Amino acid sequence: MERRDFLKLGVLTGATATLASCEKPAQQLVRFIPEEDFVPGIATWKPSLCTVCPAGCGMMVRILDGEAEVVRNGQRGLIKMGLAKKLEGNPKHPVNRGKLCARGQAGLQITYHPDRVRTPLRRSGQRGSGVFHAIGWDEALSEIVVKLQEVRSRQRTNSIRFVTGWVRGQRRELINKFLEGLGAPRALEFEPLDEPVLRRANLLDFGRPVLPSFDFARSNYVICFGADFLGTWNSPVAQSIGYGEMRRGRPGNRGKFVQVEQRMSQTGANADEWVPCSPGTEGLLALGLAHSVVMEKLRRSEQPAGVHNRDWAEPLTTETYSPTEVEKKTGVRASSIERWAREMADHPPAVALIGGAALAHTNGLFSALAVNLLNRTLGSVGTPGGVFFTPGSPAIKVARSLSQNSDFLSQLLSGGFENAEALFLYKANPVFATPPGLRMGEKLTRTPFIVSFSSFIDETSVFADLILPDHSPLESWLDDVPESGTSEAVFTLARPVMRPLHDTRAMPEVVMDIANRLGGEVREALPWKTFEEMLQASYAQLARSQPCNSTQDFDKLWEQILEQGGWRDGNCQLHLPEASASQFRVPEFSAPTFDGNEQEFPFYFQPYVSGAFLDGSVAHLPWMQELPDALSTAMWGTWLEVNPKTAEKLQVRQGDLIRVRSPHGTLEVPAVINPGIAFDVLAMPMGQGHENFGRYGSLRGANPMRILGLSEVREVGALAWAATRVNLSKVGQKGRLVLAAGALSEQGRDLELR
Amino acid sequence: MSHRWGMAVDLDRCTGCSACVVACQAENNIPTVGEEAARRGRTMHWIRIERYYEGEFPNLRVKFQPVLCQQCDNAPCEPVCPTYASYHTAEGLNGQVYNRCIGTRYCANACPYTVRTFNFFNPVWDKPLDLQLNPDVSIRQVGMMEKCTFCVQRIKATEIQAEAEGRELTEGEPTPACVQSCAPKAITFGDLNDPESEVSRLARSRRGTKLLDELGTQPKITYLQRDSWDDKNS
Amino acid sequence: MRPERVPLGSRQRQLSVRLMTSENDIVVLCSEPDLAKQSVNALLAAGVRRSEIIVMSSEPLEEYGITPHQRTIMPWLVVCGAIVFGIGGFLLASLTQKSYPIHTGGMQVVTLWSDGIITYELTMLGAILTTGVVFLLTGVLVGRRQFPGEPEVSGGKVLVGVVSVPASARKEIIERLKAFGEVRQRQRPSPDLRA
Amino acid sequence: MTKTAEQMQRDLLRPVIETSWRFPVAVAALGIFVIAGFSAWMYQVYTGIGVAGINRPVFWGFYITNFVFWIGISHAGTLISAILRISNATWRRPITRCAEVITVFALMIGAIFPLIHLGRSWQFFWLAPYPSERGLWPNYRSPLVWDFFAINTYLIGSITFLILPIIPDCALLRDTCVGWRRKVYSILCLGWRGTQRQWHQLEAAMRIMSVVIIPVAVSVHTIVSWDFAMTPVPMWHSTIFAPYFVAGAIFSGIAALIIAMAFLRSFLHLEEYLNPQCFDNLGKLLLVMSLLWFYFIFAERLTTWYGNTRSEMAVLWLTQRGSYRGLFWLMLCCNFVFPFPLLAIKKLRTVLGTFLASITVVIGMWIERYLIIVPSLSHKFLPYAWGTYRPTWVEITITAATFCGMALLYILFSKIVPIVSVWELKAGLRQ
Repeated sequence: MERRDFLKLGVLTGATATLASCEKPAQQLVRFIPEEDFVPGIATWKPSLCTVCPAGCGMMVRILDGEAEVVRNGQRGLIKMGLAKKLEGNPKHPVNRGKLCARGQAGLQITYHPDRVRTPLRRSGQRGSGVFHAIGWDEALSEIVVKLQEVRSRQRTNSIRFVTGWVRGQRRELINKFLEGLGAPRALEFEPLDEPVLRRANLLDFGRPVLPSFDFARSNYVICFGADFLGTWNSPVAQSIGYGEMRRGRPGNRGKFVQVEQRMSQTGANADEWVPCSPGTEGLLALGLAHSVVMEKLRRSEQPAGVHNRDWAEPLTTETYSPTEVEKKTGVRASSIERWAREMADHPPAVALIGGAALAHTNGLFSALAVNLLNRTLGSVGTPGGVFFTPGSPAIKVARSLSQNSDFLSQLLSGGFENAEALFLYKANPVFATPPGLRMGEKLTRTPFIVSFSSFIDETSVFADLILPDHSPLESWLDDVPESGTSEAVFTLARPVMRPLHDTRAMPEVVMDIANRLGGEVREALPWKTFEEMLQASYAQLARSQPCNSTQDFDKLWEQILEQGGWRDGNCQLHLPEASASQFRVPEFSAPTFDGNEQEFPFYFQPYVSGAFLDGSVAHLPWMQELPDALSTAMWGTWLEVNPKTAEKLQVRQGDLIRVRSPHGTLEVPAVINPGIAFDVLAMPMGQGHENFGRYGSLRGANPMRILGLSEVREVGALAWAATRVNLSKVGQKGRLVLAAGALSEQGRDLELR
Repeated sequence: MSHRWGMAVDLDRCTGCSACVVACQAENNIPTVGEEAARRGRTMHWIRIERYYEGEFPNLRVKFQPVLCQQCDNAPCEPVCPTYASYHTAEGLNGQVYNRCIGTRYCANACPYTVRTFNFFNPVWDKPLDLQLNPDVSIRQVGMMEKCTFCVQRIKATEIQAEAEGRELTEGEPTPACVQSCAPKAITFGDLNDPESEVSRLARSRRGTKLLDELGTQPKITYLQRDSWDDKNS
Repeated sequence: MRPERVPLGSRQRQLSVRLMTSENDIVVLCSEPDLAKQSVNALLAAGVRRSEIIVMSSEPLEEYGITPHQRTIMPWLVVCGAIVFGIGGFLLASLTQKSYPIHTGGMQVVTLWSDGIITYELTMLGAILTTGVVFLLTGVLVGRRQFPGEPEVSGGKVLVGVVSVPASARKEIIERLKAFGEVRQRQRPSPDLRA
Repeated sequence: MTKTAEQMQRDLLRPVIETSWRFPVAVAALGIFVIAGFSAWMYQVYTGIGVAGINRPVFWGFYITNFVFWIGISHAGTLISAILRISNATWRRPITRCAEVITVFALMIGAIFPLIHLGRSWQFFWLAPYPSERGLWPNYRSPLVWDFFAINTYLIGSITFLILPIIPDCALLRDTCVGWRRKVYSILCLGWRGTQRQWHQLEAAMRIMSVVIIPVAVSVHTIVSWDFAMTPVPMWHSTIFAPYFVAGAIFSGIAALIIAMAFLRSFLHLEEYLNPQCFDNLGKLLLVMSLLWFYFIFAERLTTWYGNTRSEMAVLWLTQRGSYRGLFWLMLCCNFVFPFPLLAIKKLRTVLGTFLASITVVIGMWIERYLIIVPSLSHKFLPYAWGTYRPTWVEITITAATFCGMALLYILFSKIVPIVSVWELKAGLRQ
């Protein structure tokens, strides 16, 4: 009995004393001989990389010895081993420079999560019933091999599908090689946080379908359309670092920041000016600004960088983009548009960016192109304090699916993905993150054979026939090529920082094993024995390709790469193609259309990426569940944000349970009165409402995806997730709402006195 | 020379991203309490990001204000403790000796910043989540008061290291978890006895204020107020 | 009667003690305090000493002045007790603070203001305890068995008694007391026998 | 008074000697509640203080409210009877003892609450100054330690004050009773014989005690008030608290006394002794205290309102207009609006009138303590950290149990000792 209990008994009566002594004794377990030697109590720091979001930050992991209950060749027992205790940013990494966001740090709990899948599982109940039983690896692998051989014998390998989440670098390379060998199409990518619209726009304007990076540290003026770039968008840590410098990094020179959005995001909360414009007109506002900027520049007879011909400004000077005209559609005062334009002209470098809901309207592409145009008129493309693109290297492909045909969601929308013979799922949860209209569940039920590498039983893997649990990121070899957030090429590499806790295997090893067992071209396609070898090979290639490093002996370089957690190269800058006049075209404004008619559904429904759960992929972490939301300060649930005036009109009070109905379904969520949201907009965070995601994540809150329509972004084929209209009615009871904040404001008096 | 650890929080840099909250939770073995307890207001976070709306829609601004133990020089929490569980350390921190605490919760009432958290139950970590616990920080049991320590375990570690190497601590060597994780560098930590240190410099800033200064608790944390862009340019 | 009074007072009594004859108390149970007073006066008149007269009642009869107002040193003892405890309290507070010298909230180690409260409380405690103890010792416990009471006292009777009257004087005293109420004689082993 | 000493003695000793059916029933009923309360406490100790409704920022709730309330009630007896003894008011004679009994028991109950309230009740003795293996003495700067000393002093004092005058009555019982009772009482009376010397010493002791106990009583509730006033909490950090609390304590104390007397009167048939005159006099006292209480709360509120500091105004409006307004105005009615007419109008100042007034006052004073503690804590300086408080069944059970416990102890006591001091009454009869 513990000392505490003993002390208690001093006070307790005999009855309760017996209760105290009834505590279950720890079950006896065998002790394994440690597999590594360590100095007890001395922490070591090992580099790794963060896989929670696509930003691709580098991490340092604090390792201390501890006693863990693990499985070693089938037997459960205790072992002294190095355990990851804390995740911090890798100071050497150019993206996050030693910093790490809340979600990244909480990634630690993925490894230690009590509901992790600890052994291979085979489905024993109905599809989706979630009834599984443990099986051995051999059994599982041979089952897959048998299945694949059968498919191959029927020449149907081209209908084998491999759906991954965002996966870059050699893991993706490996999967594609594997599929190639099988004669199956490339892996499909499913990434709800992705910005396909922006990629398309950048492809059109700059010939590079990648997400942009920003040099906030040196810009004096930032205008952002809907992108939560300090919270969740693109590369938040890198952008936050830049933002801090922009505000206070340069003594006596504090950059200005204007945010345009309908619902105040965490980013918008930091703006000097926060501007709600009517949904879907962000692009028009950008053009209006561009117009005024051009006028201003003409007045001063300046020319933006990379513009040579005299009539570069011609298309913009038309009346249609004059502030007064723009005001009519956007609802933003003409005077302020002009003022901002002047300020931007006065305080170069000024940069504009767009993302989030602004791109999730049917006219998202227009908005993206418009903002690109604005950046050009500001002359902030590829210049200090402006927008630029992180260079890659020809040696290691930024192996990310940039072509539309490998985007899983757009395939679903275009009615693709039918009758797959076999489906492999890796780090993707489409059932949770797609609108009901896509019938993801049904499609999976129809698929004859599903293999999931998921570490958790979630909405998607619950449909799988086999679950082959992957190592947690901390337990596996990883590499990554950050797409944005840095001005130099960087290749992150991480070796396992701790031994596996459970009877899991790394996805690459499993795939290689399968390939081996299958034999034939599949085996040829993957000539390496281990994934480590494959990584080594690719980096050797990289080293050769780099004149700067070629002299160095590779083994040394390899050691150095492992020890500093990756490899960066300032030399191989990729220069942007000059923006020629021909590309300098003004996009045609097309009004956004919304799903649901205005009379029946008076409100715009705007889901947004939750600061704690992103798209929901980290909703199973207790730290994230109990992290108060930056603005609503809500925990452990979802909520719907309503403007105070609107709420007053509908007699909705804080915490009242509300029924939100769209043409596609209804949700019931508690209301949060939010002063920072337009009257006709209702906002709701993504990421909650899991039916099936561990003990902390399951059955709390609601999932906004459930009521979204299937409207697409024109000319892109991406889901326009902000283009649904809803109406709202009271249920007549209080909802499950947990708020950290006791008050909205400081009661009109500044608490700190000089 | 003896140290006097202090902090400066630049509200103009703080973006309210809450990285510090999780960093603190990970470093200091702060348990999660679950939905029901959270509803009762029993979350254990040692640092919180206070969110205050200023103005009316649409002319709205938000102030994010990270609030943690202010490590007051003249701390109301200290004299009221009947068992010296909360006391003043030689380096000027408001120490909290968990084993002395009998849970009168008097210090928490006396604290005007409401930064002390109390273990209403024994903390629980579902196995194997307990493997993430930091062995440098003791687990607090039911009935004990706890609060931000400026990551004293990190401070001590660096001090011992420096002593072993026979040198003075260098600027920015001891780094609390929140400071370490702050991307926009809103939080600065350092020695207030060293007039050259970054934190001392910021403490002297014209934007520098103390939280609830009127109470005379003499906090060691300086808050640098936000500027508005325009008056800088007028 | 002068000649008789002297022996009655001292010599013969000592003699009787020496002879170890059993001693005899005489008590009269008066129904009224006034009668008690008269009987006391009568006894005094008979030359019985005040110290040999005992009056018992079930309620205080001070206002009747049956026995003259006696001084008690109780208040002085109480003051002493209070002072002792007070000093003790102050020492406890200040010395223990010195034994664990800790500056909290920038206050000095020994804080007179708050120690004053401890001192005050313990002073009062001292006063209370001394009162209680002194009362128990002087009022209740001392000399309990010397002169037992009579049950009638609780019934409201006032008992006037004379301690160990020598045989010679007995008759006379009984005579004198008859007028005031029922007179009883009681045999009581002498102190020396008890010793 | 028409009765003779003998009748009086018989009447007053009857409740001790004869036992009606009511007695066991009452004891059983109350006992069940007390046991329930005790088990609730044990449940709390075993599970954790979290089973109570307290939270951040409201770290103190029902328990401290009860603590202050019961300590307040305890000011009934001793203070009143002491004052009356000194001023030698004759009408005190029948009521002094039932007053002093209230003091002792209320104090005992009140003193338990800090222990119930502790997060680690099993460590309560760390508050006491003793050379411990931890080499650590209590912090004499902490008002809680002051409480420890003050309450102990007051408890010892009021017990002494209660016991001294009981001794002669025990002697009385020794001579009246037979069988085991006689044995018991002959021990309890410490061999009291009623000699003039003994009476004299008793009077002297009581005179000293009366003088000593008054400042002690005042200091106790002063220090209780300082538990709050010493902390920088809105509307706590105020110099008015000490007298405000003392006044409130006496106020509620008198009310409790009147209630107790009213019950004794009807249940033990003591109509002639606890006569309307006593109620009338106490009623007047209560009236004075009610006015005094109103004066204090007015002064407190006005000062706060005039000072108009943000944090204090937040609490002020929270209680008067906000979510606590119902309780606040109820409190004002219970402590002033209802009792004032009942006590001011001579016609109404009957046994029933004073009884009703006292009931409202006791309720009102409990609410007052609640409103002093909870709103201030729930609205401290930083609005983000504002919170609310809801008691749980544990707190409610324990609270209810203490009221039953009080009644139980009172009944048992009046079974052992005549609740009205016989000898004092007889002495009074003589005059």
